[in-house]
Amino acid sequence: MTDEVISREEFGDVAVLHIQTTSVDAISAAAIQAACTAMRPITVLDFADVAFINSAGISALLKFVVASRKGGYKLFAMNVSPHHQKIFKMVEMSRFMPTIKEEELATYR
Amino acid sequence: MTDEVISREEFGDVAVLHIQTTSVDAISAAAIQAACTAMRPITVLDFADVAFINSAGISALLKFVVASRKGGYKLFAMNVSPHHQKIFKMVEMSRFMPTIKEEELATYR
Amino acid sequence: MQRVLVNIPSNPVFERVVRASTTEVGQAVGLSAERIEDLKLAVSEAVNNAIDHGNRHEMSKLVEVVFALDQEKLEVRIRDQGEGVEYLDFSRRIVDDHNLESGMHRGFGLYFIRELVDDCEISSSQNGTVMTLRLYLYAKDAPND
Amino acid sequence: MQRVLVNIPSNPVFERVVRASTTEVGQAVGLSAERIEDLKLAVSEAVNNAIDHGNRHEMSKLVEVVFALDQEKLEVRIRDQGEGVEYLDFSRRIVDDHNLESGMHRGFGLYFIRELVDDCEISSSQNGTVMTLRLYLYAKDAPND
Ligand SMILES: Nc1ncnc2c1ncn2[C@@H]1O[C@H](COP(=O)(O)OP(=O)(O)O)[C@@H](O)[C@H]1O
Ligand SMILES: Nc1ncnc2c1ncn2[C@@H]1O[C@H](COP(=O)(O)OP(=O)(O)O)[C@@H](O)[C@H]1O
Repeated sequence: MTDEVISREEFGDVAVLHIQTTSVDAISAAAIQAACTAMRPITVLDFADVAFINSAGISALLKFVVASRKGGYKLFAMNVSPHHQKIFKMVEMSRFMPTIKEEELATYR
Repeated sequence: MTDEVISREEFGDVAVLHIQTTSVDAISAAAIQAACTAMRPITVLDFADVAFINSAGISALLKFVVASRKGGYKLFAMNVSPHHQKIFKMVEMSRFMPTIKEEELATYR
Repeated sequence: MQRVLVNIPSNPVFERVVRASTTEVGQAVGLSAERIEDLKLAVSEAVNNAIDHGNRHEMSKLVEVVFALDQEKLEVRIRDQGEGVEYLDFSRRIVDDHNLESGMHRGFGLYFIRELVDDCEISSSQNGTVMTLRLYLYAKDAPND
Repeated sequence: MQRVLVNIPSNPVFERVVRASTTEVGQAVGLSAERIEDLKLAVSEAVNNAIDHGNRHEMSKLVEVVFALDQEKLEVRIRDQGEGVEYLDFSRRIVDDHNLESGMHRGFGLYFIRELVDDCEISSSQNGTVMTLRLYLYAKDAPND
């Protein structure tokens, strides 16, 4: 509970926000969405450690979508499991937060 | 349920039995202890994937101890988590199934 | 038929207990990993609705979850002690410009439930709402289905 | 005080449901990872005893597990519907030459329970046995303790 829920990594115009909790749900939502106030022109949410996302979690992720539209930033998702890709497609989340590969990010370094 | 519970690897006098289930308990006990009929002079149980062991599981592991004593084989445990090392010490299981490091095993290859 | 019951107060942290139980029950009946993920999400949505909309976070009100398993199916019944509901909208809901701008970031739960389980039944009265989710065993895993 | 209840038939596969619930409840009260592992093992042993020795695998008999949480402690009560027991032996039990040769590969459960929780209480009658396990919050995490 005292561990950080998001760990940041920045380089150039890029911020990678590594979600550290396994569960993006009603409990972790507040701590996750708090990070949407400090985005960069290219912001990437890293789902590598995420095992579960429900609609309360999606609603937290939408805060990043809104902030990216307001600030004119690009928002990407990285390391999304096949199950969560399916879920993101179902609600067309993938339109607003497309997937990026770790390799593609390297070009910004 | 249809996946193998133990996967074997053999070289020289050594058999490494990789326990593939996360839970060494009443449910997996029978499938685990079945492997004790095919030991080698040096037999190593690999706990890398094991997240939980209870007394029903220990009782399955003791079948390997008994078989190793009968056959005059050496029995080792590998990749035992600190929690399970504590549990093994509590019941002095560690006396009959000491821990071996992956590096030490390499000398037998 | 076997029954596992999990009963929690209306605190969303305990939705995680129901979710973890769902994983274990799903494995016990031999569901595939993907169907377990689907069921966990559906159950999670139903339990959060029971806490939020049914029991309105009154901690003294309970959410009762029954897992009923037989040879053909796994049924999960989620019951709250709310005032009931007249109509539930299970229609498809997506993220779009309109709801992003209006700040409507919710409403995906029932749609997920509808899509992710084989069938779903509601019964509601002034004593509360029961949502019954069903997964038929092997149905989705069967070839050419 | 909050209460989470898990009720299972006397089938050892459902001990895993109780165990998974223990993890989530332990995390909800902020126990350290190591104490959660300790508690999981103790609860697992108590539930398996309730199934094996209390209910003697009669599937119609249930094992009821109540997690009661307050500011100071997490209490787990495991109740079976067996015939009760006169005396329980919590003494230390280790693997030794004697029991290896005689094929006695059991009997570690109560010793684990005793060692791994802060305290433990038994009450037993002809209607069944209740084992109450307690972990005091922060007790073991406190410095110089
Ligand atoms: N158990 C329930 N009791 C009362 N109303 C409910 C219940 N479940 C769902 N609802 C109603 O259905 C609506 C849609 O639910 P859902 O699709 O899960 O989205 P959300 O919970 O994000 O609003 C809720 O806003 C609520 O009005
Ligand atoms: N819930 C219970 N009901 C009746 N007897 C019990 C119960 N729990 C434990 N016992 C008794 O205590 C003994 C020791 O239990 P334990 O240390 O867990 O070892 P094991 O279960 O391997 O025998 C059991 O063999 C049984 O006789």
